[in-house]
Amino acid sequence: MCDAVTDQTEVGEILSAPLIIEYPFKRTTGPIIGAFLTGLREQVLVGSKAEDGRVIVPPAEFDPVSGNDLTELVEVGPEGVITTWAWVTEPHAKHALDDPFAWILVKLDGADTPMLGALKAPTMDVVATGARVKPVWADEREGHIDDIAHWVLVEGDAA
Amino acid sequence: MRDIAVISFAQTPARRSVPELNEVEMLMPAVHDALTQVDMTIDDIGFTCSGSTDYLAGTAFSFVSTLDAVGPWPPIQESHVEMDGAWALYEAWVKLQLGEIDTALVYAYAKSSPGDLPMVLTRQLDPITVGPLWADSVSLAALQARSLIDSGKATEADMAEVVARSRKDALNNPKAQLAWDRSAEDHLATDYHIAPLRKGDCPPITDGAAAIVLAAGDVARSKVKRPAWIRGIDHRVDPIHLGLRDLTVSESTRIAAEKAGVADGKVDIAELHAPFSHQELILKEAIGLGDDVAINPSGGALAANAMMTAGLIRIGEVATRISNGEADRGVAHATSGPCLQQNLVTVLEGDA
Amino acid sequence: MPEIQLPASLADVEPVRSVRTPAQLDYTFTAGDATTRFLKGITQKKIIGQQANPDSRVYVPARGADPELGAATPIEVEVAQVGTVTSFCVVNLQFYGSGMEIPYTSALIMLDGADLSIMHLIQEIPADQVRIGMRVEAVWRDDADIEPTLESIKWFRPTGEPDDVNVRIPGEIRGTGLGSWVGGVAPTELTVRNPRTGEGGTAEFGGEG
Amino acid sequence: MGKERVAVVGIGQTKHEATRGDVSVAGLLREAAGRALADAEMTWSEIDAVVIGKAPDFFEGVMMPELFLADALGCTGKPMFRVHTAGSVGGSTAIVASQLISAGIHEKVLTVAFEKQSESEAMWALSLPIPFTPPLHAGAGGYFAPHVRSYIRRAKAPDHIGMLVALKDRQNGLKNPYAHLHEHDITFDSIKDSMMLWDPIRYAETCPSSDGACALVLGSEKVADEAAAQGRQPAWIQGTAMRSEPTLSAERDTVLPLGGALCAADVYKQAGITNPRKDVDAVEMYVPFSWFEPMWLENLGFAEPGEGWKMTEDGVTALDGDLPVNMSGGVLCTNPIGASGMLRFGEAAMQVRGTAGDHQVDSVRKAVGHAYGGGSQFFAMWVVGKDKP
Repeated sequence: MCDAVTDQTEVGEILSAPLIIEYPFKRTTGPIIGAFLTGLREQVLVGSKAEDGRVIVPPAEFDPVSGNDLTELVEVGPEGVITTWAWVTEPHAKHALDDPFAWILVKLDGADTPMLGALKAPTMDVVATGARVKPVWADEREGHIDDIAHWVLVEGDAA
Repeated sequence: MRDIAVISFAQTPARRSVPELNEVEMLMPAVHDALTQVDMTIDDIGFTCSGSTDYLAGTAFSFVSTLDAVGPWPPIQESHVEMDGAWALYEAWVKLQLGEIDTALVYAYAKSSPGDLPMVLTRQLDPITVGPLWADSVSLAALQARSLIDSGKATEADMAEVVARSRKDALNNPKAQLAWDRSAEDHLATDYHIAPLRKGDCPPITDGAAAIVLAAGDVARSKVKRPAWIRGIDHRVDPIHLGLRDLTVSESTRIAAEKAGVADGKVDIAELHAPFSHQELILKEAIGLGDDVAINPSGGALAANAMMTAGLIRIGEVATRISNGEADRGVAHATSGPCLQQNLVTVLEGDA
Repeated sequence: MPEIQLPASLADVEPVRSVRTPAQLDYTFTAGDATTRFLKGITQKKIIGQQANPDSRVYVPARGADPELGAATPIEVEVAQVGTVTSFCVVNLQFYGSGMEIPYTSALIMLDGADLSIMHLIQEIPADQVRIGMRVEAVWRDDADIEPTLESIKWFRPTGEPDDVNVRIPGEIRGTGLGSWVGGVAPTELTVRNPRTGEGGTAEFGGEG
Repeated sequence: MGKERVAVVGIGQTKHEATRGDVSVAGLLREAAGRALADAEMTWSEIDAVVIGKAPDFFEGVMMPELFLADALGCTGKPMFRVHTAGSVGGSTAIVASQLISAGIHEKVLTVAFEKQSESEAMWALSLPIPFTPPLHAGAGGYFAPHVRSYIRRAKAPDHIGMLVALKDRQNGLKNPYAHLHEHDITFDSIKDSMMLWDPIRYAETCPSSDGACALVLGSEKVADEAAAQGRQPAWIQGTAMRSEPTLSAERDTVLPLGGALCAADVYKQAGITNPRKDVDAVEMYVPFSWFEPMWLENLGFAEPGEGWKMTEDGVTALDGDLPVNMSGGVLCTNPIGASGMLRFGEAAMQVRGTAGDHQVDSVRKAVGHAYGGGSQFFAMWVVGKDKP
């Protein structure tokens, strides 16, 4: 957000110190999210089929409308189209890409809802809603969302 | 429903950082001010409810020590929500409906300055499929803004008008953090921050606190000349995954506005908790506000956006304008979660 | 648990059941006014209590508000570095630091001049000889190692004075501790004195009225 | 104006374990909520609003996790509310949920409380290294142990009381299929011989750290009457109360906190209880360390100050005693922190509904659910009964 300097406070000798909150959380996935992560490890993208027939990616464990259990997983992608995007000029150290990149919501082929990813692109000008993209898989995959290293535009479809 | 009114409202000056005070020290003046305005102490309050969240400053159980600000001795009836103070007000309103007490104190506070707020807010996201990407709150809002622009419902120029008007209005708000008189064109001439958002489209990061006193019926009338009656209040939530929502609309806001009865009368003013400029446009449509409604005369969240507090402040801003006669009927809105996920709408009205 | 239908490509691979998602957030913590004033005292090897007004409780360390009055605590009062053990526990597991010899004693200590016990370590006496009522004194780190932290007091140790046989254990300090039912009579807010109004409190329940 | 009647018409809980490695956080919540809905013979879509409670977000490392759980809890387009009052939260969450009905706003409210402590660990989440803050030298047990010592001294209680409580609760837990700990071999001597962690608190007198969730479906009078007509006994809420006091103040009694006593006095008054020892048939109270049973017996008016331990010693609080306490095995057997209070409230409701299975007490007409949190400073209680209030 924007850091406007509108106030200058005389802090005096108020004590301050770094506080680091860090933990390697271990999350149990349950079968649906587990299957999604298994798929990432195997370079396969899956979504879950909702009661209204929509395919949701990442798979929802429960129907977003009725709340009922969802049980059917289907393969989607790996390519898809950008449904919206945002250009980051100054990536954060925690972001997957060091150079300016685009956040994208990408609707995979066969899916009805888009998922979030980071798109590697040389400039903002080549990114557009509707452009086709594909995942670039990490060399070492372990069943983690980071198994998708990032996304790239499909050649010849730079909007 | 029982007649319940906002009878006082206080807020600390919104600032980028308040390092010289801890949370209870920052909060106390707001609580004291709200009580003093109506000549009350905690002994006159039937129920106290607060809103805050531990993640902002990185301290677990932060609300436990901030409770000291009210002096809860002898023991009091009290509760806390890990939500914006607007929802604490909702809980207090429900409690007042039971008819057992006549007054309630509601407060909220946040120190966002200790952490890297947009990154801290990534901890709200699905912890397995989204959280590890560290998609910050500004980036997510930018995705929403792009959706809105792509849909043809709004342009960057429309967003710029919101920015220019809000910050200019904030010049009249002594508690505001970010105020200026710059044209929409000047704003559009600035660089993108996270495109399509410019820095000016984004809220400031704010430390601050606010408090409100609610009172029922005759107690309210005995304390203030023109109580701001809560005529309707409702809140709704959407799924968190952006892919499961049409980002160009706010369905949960629409339902809440309908249930709160916004359309039952003429709306003079609205205070909308729209942290990002394009969100005001989405909310305006969802609530069904016409062009004749004065939106965010305080400057809104673009002028000051203390987390957990900004929604409660919207209610206070509307109530103040009703109590002082500037408006007869107004709408206050609060939001929580990425891209307007959860929304609360309150309709306030003064006696004719 | 409902039966999950997997796509063929995942039918025969080992499923993922858990995932590590390490997260680090970096904050800059600021202590605020009351804590800073207390810790400034510590760096001068003084224990500074704070109170809201000359008649109100002395809190050590003050946390920013007198929790009974809901008021700031601008008045500074230096309290003694000796006090009385009001309760304690003996710890047999290594919870804290690495240098502590097990068992060690974690005690509530009412410093002379303060109205609320602090929690600190007791050393220089076998754990099984620590007593409620025992008089103890602060043992500071070497001057070079004094920092703005309560840990600059390494621990407390017995002074050798006779025990305070009249020590009031927590809740009985002011004699107002009978928060429960006496003689089958349900308690009310009036059981205790209201520090803002001075009202309430009965002699029977040990109030100051 | 006035209060509408409210009853518990559905109760569900998970199997509680140290690590529920088979379900996600959402799945854990759904297990409890699904059971509560099935018990109430309702579907997700019938629910008007959802009220969620849990203890600090740092346990799972998700900020305001109800936001990402909204669709899992069938909340899309509905009101969803998140309560946090430290350890008492499970109780206060149920109370807030009940008020949505008693205020006449909703008819059917689902309330869920949970903790999935295995995603991190309690020792980490409860002792973040906050700068300039005096350290707790020995975790939560180290905070409460001196207060237990104070109680023992004030009440002149014999040493074995804590062990008797632990034995009773762990044996009760054997009758509860959902309980985390099932210690079939437990004996008085095995408790006595267990490690003295925070003298005077032994390992076997200490609650475990659990993954688990509890859910209740609350209904209006109309909804509850329909359930009753179909043979499903509602647990009518006859009173609810909450009280808070400061953590660290000179006046307060950390052994028998005034807030706890005032909370009890308030809730009994609402429920028409004039003599709690006689009028109440069963109690589920929040006992994370065994000595809190006699402390709360005194604080909640079941015994005179200094006399609570005698009830424990005389077997009054046993499952077949005159005032059974913690029939489910209590927090000493199961402690998913955020859910622990709601489990107390839920067990009280099960007892009056007659659905507690092997740990059912005969002919319970009125039962008390109790939860506390923070440094014994936040209190939530309800009285539920077979009879309409």
